[in-house]
Amino acid sequence: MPARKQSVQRTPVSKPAMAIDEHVVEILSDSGEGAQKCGQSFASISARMGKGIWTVEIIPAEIQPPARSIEGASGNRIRVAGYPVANGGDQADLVVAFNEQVLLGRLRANELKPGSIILLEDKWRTSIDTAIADSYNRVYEDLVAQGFCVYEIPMEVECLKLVSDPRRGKNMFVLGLLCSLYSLDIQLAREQIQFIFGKKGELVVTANRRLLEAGWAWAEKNLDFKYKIPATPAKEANIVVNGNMALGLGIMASGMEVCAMYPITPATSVSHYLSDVFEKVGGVVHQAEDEIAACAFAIGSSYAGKCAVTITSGPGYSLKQECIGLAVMAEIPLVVINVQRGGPSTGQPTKAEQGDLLMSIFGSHGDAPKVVMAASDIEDCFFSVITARKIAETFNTVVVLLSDASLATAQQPFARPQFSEEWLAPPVDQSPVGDEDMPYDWDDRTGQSHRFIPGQPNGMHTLTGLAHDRTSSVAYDLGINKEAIHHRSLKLAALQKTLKTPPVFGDDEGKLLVIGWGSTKGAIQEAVARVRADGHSVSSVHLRFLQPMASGIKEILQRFDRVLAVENNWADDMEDAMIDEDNCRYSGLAWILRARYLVDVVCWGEVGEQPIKPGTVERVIRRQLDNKHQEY
Amino acid sequence: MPARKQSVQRTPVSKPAMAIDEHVVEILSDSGEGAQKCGQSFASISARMGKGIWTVEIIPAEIQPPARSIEGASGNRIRVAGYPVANGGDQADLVVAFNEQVLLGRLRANELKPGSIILLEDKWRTSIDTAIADSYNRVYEDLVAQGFCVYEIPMEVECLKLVSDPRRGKNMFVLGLLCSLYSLDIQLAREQIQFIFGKKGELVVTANRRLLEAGWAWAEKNLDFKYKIPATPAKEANIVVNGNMALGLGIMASGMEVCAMYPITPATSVSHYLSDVFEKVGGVVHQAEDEIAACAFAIGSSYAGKCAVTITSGPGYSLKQECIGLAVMAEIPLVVINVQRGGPSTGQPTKAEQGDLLMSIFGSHGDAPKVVMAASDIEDCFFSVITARKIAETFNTVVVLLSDASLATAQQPFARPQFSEEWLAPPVDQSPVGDEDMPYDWDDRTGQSHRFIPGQPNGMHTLTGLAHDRTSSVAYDLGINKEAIHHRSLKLAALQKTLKTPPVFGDDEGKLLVIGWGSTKGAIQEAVARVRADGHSVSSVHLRFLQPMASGIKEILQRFDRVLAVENNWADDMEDAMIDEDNCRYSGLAWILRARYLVDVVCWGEVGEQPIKPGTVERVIRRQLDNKHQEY
Amino acid sequence: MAVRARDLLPRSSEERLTLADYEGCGPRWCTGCGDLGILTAVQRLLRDEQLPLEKVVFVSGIGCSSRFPHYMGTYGFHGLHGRALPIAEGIKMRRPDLHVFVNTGDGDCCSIGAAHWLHATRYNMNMTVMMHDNNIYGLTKKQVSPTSPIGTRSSTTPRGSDLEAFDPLIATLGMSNLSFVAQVADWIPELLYKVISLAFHHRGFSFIRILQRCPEFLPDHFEPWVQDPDRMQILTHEDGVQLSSALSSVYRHQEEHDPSDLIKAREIAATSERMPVGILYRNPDAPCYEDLRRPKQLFTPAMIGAGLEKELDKFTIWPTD
Amino acid sequence: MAVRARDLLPRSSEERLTLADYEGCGPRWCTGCGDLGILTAVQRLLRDEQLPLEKVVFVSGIGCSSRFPHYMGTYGFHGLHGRALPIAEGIKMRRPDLHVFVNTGDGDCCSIGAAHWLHATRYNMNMTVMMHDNNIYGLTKKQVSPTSPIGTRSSTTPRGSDLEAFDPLIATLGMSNLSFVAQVADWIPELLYKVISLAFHHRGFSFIRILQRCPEFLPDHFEPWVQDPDRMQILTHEDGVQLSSALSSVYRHQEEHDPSDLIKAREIAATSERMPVGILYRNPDAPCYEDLRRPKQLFTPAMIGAGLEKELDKFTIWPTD
Ligand SMILES: Cc1ncc(C[n+]2csc(CCOP(=O)(O)OP(=O)(O)O)c2C)c(N)n1
Ligand SMILES: Cc1ncc(C[n+]2csc(CCOP(=O)(O)OP(=O)(O)O)c2C)c(N)n1
Ligand code: SF4
Ligand code: SF4
Ligand SMILES: [Mg+2]
Ligand SMILES: [Mg+2]
Repeated sequence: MPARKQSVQRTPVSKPAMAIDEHVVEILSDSGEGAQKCGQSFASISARMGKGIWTVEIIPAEIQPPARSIEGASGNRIRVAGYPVANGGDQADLVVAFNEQVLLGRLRANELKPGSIILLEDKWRTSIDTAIADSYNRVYEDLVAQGFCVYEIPMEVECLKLVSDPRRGKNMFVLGLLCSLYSLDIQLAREQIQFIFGKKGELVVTANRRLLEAGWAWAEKNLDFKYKIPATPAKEANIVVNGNMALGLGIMASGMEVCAMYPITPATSVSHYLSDVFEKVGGVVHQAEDEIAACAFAIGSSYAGKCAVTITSGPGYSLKQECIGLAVMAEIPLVVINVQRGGPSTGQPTKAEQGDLLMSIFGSHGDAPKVVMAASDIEDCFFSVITARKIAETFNTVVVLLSDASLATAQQPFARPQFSEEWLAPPVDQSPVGDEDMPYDWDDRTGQSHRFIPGQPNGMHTLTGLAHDRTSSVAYDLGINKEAIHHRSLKLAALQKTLKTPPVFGDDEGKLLVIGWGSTKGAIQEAVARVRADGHSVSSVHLRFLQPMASGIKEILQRFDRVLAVENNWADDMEDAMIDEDNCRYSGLAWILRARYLVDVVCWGEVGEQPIKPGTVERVIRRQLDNKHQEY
Repeated sequence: MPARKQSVQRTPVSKPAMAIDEHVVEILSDSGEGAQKCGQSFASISARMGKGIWTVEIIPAEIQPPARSIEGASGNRIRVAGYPVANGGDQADLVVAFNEQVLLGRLRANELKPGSIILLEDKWRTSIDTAIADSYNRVYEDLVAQGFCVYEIPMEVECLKLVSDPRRGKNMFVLGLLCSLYSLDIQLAREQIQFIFGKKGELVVTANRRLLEAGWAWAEKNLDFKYKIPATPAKEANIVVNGNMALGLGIMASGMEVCAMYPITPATSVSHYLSDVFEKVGGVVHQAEDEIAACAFAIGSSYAGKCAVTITSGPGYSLKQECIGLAVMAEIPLVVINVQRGGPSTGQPTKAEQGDLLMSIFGSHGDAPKVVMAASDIEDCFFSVITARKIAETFNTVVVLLSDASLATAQQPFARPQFSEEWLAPPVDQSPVGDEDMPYDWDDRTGQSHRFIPGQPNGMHTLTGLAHDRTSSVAYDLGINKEAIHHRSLKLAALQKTLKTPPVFGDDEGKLLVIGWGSTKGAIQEAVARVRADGHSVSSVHLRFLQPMASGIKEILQRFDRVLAVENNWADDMEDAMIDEDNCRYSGLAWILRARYLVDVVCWGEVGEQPIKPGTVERVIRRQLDNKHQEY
Repeated sequence: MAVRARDLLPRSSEERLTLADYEGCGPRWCTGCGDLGILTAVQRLLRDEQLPLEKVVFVSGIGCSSRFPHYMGTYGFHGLHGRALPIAEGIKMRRPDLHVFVNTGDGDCCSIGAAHWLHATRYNMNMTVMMHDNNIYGLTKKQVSPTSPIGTRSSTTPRGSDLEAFDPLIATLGMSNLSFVAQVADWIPELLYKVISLAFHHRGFSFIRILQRCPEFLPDHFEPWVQDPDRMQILTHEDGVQLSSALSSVYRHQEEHDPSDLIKAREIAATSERMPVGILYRNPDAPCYEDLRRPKQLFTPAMIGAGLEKELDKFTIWPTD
Repeated sequence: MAVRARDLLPRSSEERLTLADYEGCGPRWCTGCGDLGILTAVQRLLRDEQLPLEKVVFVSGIGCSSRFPHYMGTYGFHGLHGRALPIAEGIKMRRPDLHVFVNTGDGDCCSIGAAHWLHATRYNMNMTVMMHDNNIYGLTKKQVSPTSPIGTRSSTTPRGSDLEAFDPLIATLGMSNLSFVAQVADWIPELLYKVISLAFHHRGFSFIRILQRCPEFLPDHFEPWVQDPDRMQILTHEDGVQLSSALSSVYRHQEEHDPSDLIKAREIAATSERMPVGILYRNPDAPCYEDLRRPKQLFTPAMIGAGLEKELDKFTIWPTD
C-alpha cells in the first residue's frame, strides 16, 4: 500500500507553496459532523484575504440520513480563486472526506477531477466492524487504482488528544489542515472561530482553536504539499451571504413590511432568516396555514398600503396562481418570490432547476399580465427585491422574482450595499381623494392608475376580482372587461420602455450567442470566456427581465449566426428518434425568444443535476461550434 | 304614430310567406318569464323540420336581476337557416321583447340589424306607473325613429283571455306567433308542448297549447308578413343538446366512472346534467369541498383503476394546477375539463373566452407535459371526451379538454352517436404482475409504461410525486429525475406521431390563412366562406390538438402569404402607440405557432364580448386583405 | 387627487353620517333574500356607531352574500371564493385603525374556505365575521352546501343529498383560541342588530352564523322557524343579548346562558331541541394575533436603515488594511 | 406481465405472510423518531390480520410521517402536502375491496389540509387515518405547527411561538357525521397497536391522533409524558381499549369511558388534566359516503350503452318520413 505509507509516514521539512490560480475544494461528512461549518469558514477566511470564492452546499435529501451512506453526504464545495468567481467550478481538485461512503456519491456523479487529492479519515481502516473495515479498504484500493492521490489522515486519533467527542471537533481540525494546505492566515482562522463559537463561551472557543491549530500543525508536519492562491485584498467592504439571505436582506431594504409564507424547501430559509431579523426593523413574518392563505394575506396587507411579499417554491407557487390572478386583476402591488426547485410535482426539493419560467409568465387563468424577473447572482438577489417592490408599487401589479435552489445556498462576496432611503416606498397615503378621482382611472397611454388605500377619505370603493370599470363597479356591459384588460396589458408595455438592453458579454456580433437567465449566469459567462480564449467567436447575453423583455434583444440575436439558449430546465433533444420540429418541447426561454423574435433559437437544458457547470456549458458550446446543428 | 297603427289595426287576408335563406331571431324577457323555453322550443321545432339551427343563450349576470332592467335581459338567440349553421350569426333580423328595457342592452351591444323587426309587448304603454309608460313611449319612438320596424303586440291582453297569470304563459303565446311567422309546423309545436309540460299534467299541457294556438291565430290575423325558410328533412336521427350536455353525454359514453367537481359557472351545468343521469349507468358525481379536493379525488379514483374526470372553469382550474402536476408526475390518467369563462380572476363568469390556453400548456411548476385539446362544436364536445379518456389511459397522462361558455349553452343538431363498446376502457386489470415488471418501465422509444393498479398481486409499490426511478423508488441519485422527465416528454411526442394533419378549409394555398381553435370554428369558417365567395384567396385551419400539435401544420402555414390567428382572448394591438414587436403580447395560439414554426403569425383577439361573430371575423379578414400589415 | 378642505376638518356633530352615507350601489339580491335584512342591520349599526366611512373595510369571498361590500358606502374587498378571511387578516395585521368586517357564505366559509376559517379563529384577529348561512349555494344556482340538511334536492343532488348537515356552530366551538361565537337569524331584525353590535364591540374574532333565507332556491326552508317563534331558543345574558319586551312576548323560549361557559355552549349547540340564537361563547381575554405580532420597533426609514446596517455588519468582510 | 401460477392460487395456511412481507424499503427516519414505532405497530397489525398485500393502500401527504407508505410492502400513494384525504377518498369510492390507510402529519392534516380533514370526517368513508402529531414541521426542518405549544422556538418563531396550540382532538370532536376518534402515543406500543387495530376494525372514518416524538427537532418535548405515566389518562371500555395487567400497573390512571358518549368525549378532550389516550368516540352507525353513493346500477358496457341510448332518445330528432 504505497500511497498510504507515502502520506502518514512522511515528515517534510520545508514545503514551498505551489502557486495555483484556483482550486475547487470539497469537504464531505455525515450530516451533523460539521463539514458545512468547516467549508463555510474556509470560504470566509479565503474571502477575507481577498480571494474570489463561490460556495455550493451539498445537502442530503433526508433530515437524518443513515451514517456512512452515499445519499447522506453533507458538506460544501468551495471554489477559491485569485480572481472573482461566479460559480462552483467543474470538478474538485481536493476533497476532504470524513468517511469513504460520502465520497462515493460524488465520485459517481463525476464531481472529482481525475487524479485529484483526497484527504480521508483513516479510522475506518481499523474498525472492529469488519464490514466497515472491508468497505473502507475496498474503496481505498479502488481510489488509488483509479489514480487519485489519497492521503489517509488520522483525524479522530489526533482530535482525541484534545477533545473527548471528536465528532464535534473534527471539522475544526480539518479547517486547520486546509489553512495550512492553502497557506491561509491562521490568525484570520482564529478570528473566525471566535466569530462562530463566541456566543457559546470561552471554553468552546478555546477547544476549537486548539483543534484548528492541531490540524494546522499536523499538516505542516505530515503533508508534503502546500498551495498558494493569489489574493487581491478588497478595497471596499464586502458582504458574504447566500442567495436566500440576500433575498431576506433585500426584503428588509426594500421597505416591504409584511412577508407571508408557508414553509417549503428551498425557499423557507429566507423566512427563517427574516423571522429572526424582520421585527427588528418593524416588519413581520406571518407563517400562514397554507400557501393560498399566505398569498391572500399578502394581498390584503398590500391592499391596505403595507407592501407585502410572499415567498415559496414550485408546489406552493402552483397553489398561489388563483390569488396571483386576483392581484393582477385588482391591481394590487405584490411581490412573489419563487425559489425554484426540481420539478415537476414534489420533484427534487433540494435540487436546482429553472422549470417555472413559462408558468410564471402564463400562469393564472385568463389574461393575467405580470412582471417576471430573475436574479442571476447573490448580489442580484438583494437588489432585485428592491427593484421588484418598486415596480410592483409603481405599476400596481404583481412582480414575480425567480431565484432557485442553486443561488439559495451559494455564497459569493459582493460590495456591501449602501442603504438608501430611495429604496423604500413613501409612507401610506391617507390623504383625501379628490371628487373627480376614480380608483381605476387608467392612463390611456401607460395603463397606470392611482389606487385608493383604505383610510383615504372619499376614496371608498369596493375592489373586486370581477370585471370592473374605472369606478371599480362590477361591469355588466360588454366591452368593459376589454378596457381593463387593455390597460393592464399596457402597463407591461410601459414598463418595457424603461428597461435597458442587457449588455453582451464578449463581442457584439459573431458566430454563436449563448443566452440565459437567472442562476446560470456565472457558468455561462465562464464557459464563453474559455472558448473565447481559444479564439472562438462566441458571446453571451443574460436576461434579468423575462416579462416584459427589454428592447434591443432581437437586434442582438440577429447579429449572431446562431443562438443557443442554455437553461436549467427540460428541453427535448432533436437527436432523439422521436423528436422533430413538429413536437420538440423547447426549453423555457427558447419558447419565448422564438415566439417573440422568430429567431431559430436552439436550446440545451439540464434537469435533475447539480447547478450547471461551466465545463458542461463549454462542452455544449463546443459541440455547437462543431456545427452539429440542432443537436440539442 | 304611424308604425303603431300599422301593426295593430291591420287585418291581413292572405299572406304569402316570403322565402328567405335564414334569420336570426331573439326572444328577450325578464328572467323568469320563460323566453329561454320559448326560444329553445322554437329552435327544436325548426330543427325537427330539418332546418339548420344554432342557439345562443342570453344570460343575466344576476340570479334575480331587477325586473325591466337592461342587465336583466334573459333569453335566446336562434339562428335558423335552410342549411347547417355553426354559429349564432351576426345581427338579429327579428326580436321579440317582453318589455322595452330588455331590448336596450342588445341595442347598445349593436346586436340588432338596422331596420330589423321588433315585436314588443304593448302593455307598458298604458301602465299606471307613468315612469314606465314614459320609458316605453320614449324607447318606442326612438326605435321607430331609428328605422326599426316595430310591431306592438298585446301579449298580456291576449293571454289574459286564456290564463290568469300571463307571466307564466306569454312565452307559449310568443311561440305560437313565431310558428306562424316562420311557417312552422303547428303540430310539431303541439308535440313540443307535450314534451315540455307532459310531466306537469294534462291541465298544464292544455293551457299552454291553447296559448300557443292563440299566438298562432293572432299572428295569422294581425301580422302582415310571414317567412318561409327552406328545410332539408334529416335522413338520419339527430340529437339537439348544448355543449355542456354533450360533455356530460360524452363522459357517460367514454366509460369514465367518476366525475369529481366543485360548482363553478359555466362548467357546473355539465355536472348538473350528470348528477341526474350518471348513476343510471353506474357512475358517480362527487361534489367535493373545493376544486383541489375534486382533482385529488379524481386522481385517487383513477389511480385505483376507475378513470375519472374533473370539471371546472378558470379560477378552479388555477387551483388544480398543483394536483395536475402530481398526475403528470405519477403518470395517472386524468381528464380535466375546463369550460373557459371570461378572465382573469373572477372576471366574467358567464361570458365566453379562450384565455386559458397557455396556462393549460405551461401550467404547473416544473416540466409537466400534458395533452391539451379543444372542442370546436357541440358534436365535438361529445366525442372529445371519449378521445380524451382514451389518450389519458393509453399514455397514463393528463388530458386537458378545453371548452368555453360559448359552447356550453349553444345548441346545434348533430348526428345521433352510435354507441360503441370501443369507447369504453377495458375493465380494471387485477391480474398478477410479473416478477420482472416495474411500475415505470418506460419504453425508451415512446416513453410509455404499464401501471400497476391496487389489487394486482405482486404489483405493490408506492407511487410518489417525488422524483422516482423505474421501480417507483424515491430517486436520490443525480440523473434519475432526468430519465423520468425525458420519458414523460416522449409520451407527447409519441402521441403527436399519431395525430392527423387538420384539413384546410378552402384552398390549400393562397394569400391569407386564418387559424383558430375551439369554439370559434363556426364563425371563422363562415367568415372565410363569405370572403371566398367574393373571390378572395383566404382559407382557414382549425386545431383540435394544441399540445402536442399534429404534423403538417408548418407546411400549411408556409403555403400562405400571411397567417392570422383569430381567438377569443387578449392580443395587444400593434397600432397602439405603446405596442411594438418588443413588447407585443400575442394571442395564445399565436405564441405557440410563432415559437414552434417561426412563422410571423399575426393575431386578432377579442375579450369581454359575446361569442365571436362571423361578421366580426369577416371584417378582420378584409382588413388583413387590405394589407394593413401588423394592424392587429 | 385634489384635497378638499372639508375632508381635513374633523367632523362636527352636525355632520352626522346618515344611513344613506353607508349605502353603496343598490343591492341586487332577489326579493325576499335574507341578505337584505343583514345589510340593513349592518348599515344601521355603522350609522349608530358613526364609523368614519374611510376607516371601514368589508371583505368577502364569492357568492351572493359576498356581494355585500358593494352595497356598503365604505371600503370593500370582494375577494376570491373561500379566501375572505386570509385577505381580511392581511388587511388588519398592520392597520389596527381599520374596522374590518367579513361577509362569507356557507360554501365560502365551511367548504372551500374551511381551513382558513379554522385558522382565522385561532389567530383571533379583531374583526366581525358574518357567515350568511342559507344552507345552499346561491350564486351558482342551487348546489348542495355542507350545511344543507340531508335530503336537500339541489342541482348536484337531484334525488336529495346523502349526508347529514355539517353543523358550523358545533364545529367553530371546537376550534382553538376561541373568542366569540354567536348565532342569529335574518328574520329577527332586533336580535340581528343586537348580536352584530355585540360582535362588533367584542375585541377579537367575532364569528356570527346568520341563518339566512334564500327564497329563490330554498323558498320554504326556514319557514318553520320563521313562522313558529317557539322553535327558537333565545340565549340571553345580562352582559349579552337582552330582549325588548315586545320581542320577549313573541320569543318565549329564553335561556340565560353565560357566554364564558364553553362547555355549556357546546352542549347547547349540540343538544338544543330549538334553534339557539344569541351569544354562545365570548372570551374577552383571548389574545389577538395582531397584538401578539406587533413589533416593538417602528417601521421608519431610519429604523430600517439602522437595522439593515446592523445585519450587514454581521456578514461584512472589511478591507484588511 | 407474466402471470405466475402461484398468484392465482388461494393462499394456503402455510403461506402465512410474515412481517417481512409487509416491509417496504428501509425507513429513513431519524434514530428515535416516533414514526418508527407507528410503522412497527402497523406492520404487526397487517401481519396479524393477514391482509393481502395487494389489497392494501397506504395514502399520505408530504412530511416525514408521509414517507410511511414507502416503508410498507403494500400499495402506497405518497401524494401532495395536505391532500392525502381527498386522494384516499377517490381510491375508496369505487374500490370498497381495498383497505385504505392514511398517514398524515400535524401540518399536513391540521394546517394546509384542514378543510379536507373536516370534510373527510363528514364523508365518513371507511379508512384508518393516523395523524402523526409531533407538534412540529419535521421534513422542512423545524417550523412551528398549529399543534406546537405556545412558546415553541422554531425556525419561523425564533423567539417562541405566540399562539396557544391548536387542539386537534377537540376540533375533530366538533365535526359532523363523526364516526371514530382516538388518541394514542408512539411510546406505548401495546396501546398503539390496540388502538390502531380498533380503528381498523371500525367501519368508517377512523381518526387517530398519535402523539409522536421528533427527537431531531423537539428532543425533550414529550419526555414529561414518556417519563411519567401518571400524566397519562387511559380511556378504557369493555368494548374498547383494555390494558394488559403489565401495562395496568404502569398506567395507573384509567378511566372507564363509553365511546358512544360524545358530550363526555368532548369534556374529556377539553378538560382532562392528564393526556387522555384511548377511544374517545365511536359511532358504528354513522353512514359511510361510499355506501350512500353506491349506484344501484352496475357499471357494465351493456348498462352504459343502454343508459346512453335512453338519454340520447330524449334529445333525438328523428327523421320525419
Ligand atoms: C375558486 C372558485 N370556485 C368556485 C367558484 C364558483 N362559486 C361562486 S360562489 C360559490 C358558492 C356560493 O355559495 P355560498 O358560499 O353559500 O354563498 P351564497 O351564494 O349562498 O351566498 C361558488 C361555488 C368560484 N367563483 N371560485
Ligand atoms: C404545497 C406544499 N407546501 C409546502 C410543502 C413543504 N412541506 C413539506 S412537508 C411540510 C410540513 C411537514 O410537517 P408535518 O405535516 O407536521 O409532517 P412531519 O414532517 O412533521 O411528519 C411542508 C410545509 C410542500 N411539499 N408542498
Ligand atoms: S339566490 Fe338566494 S341567496 Fe342569492 S340573492 Fe337570491 S335569494 Fe339571496
Ligand atoms: S425530523 Fe423528527 S419527525 Fe422527521 S424523521 Fe427526524 S425525528 Fe422523525
Ligand atoms: Mg350559501
Ligand atoms: Mg409534524
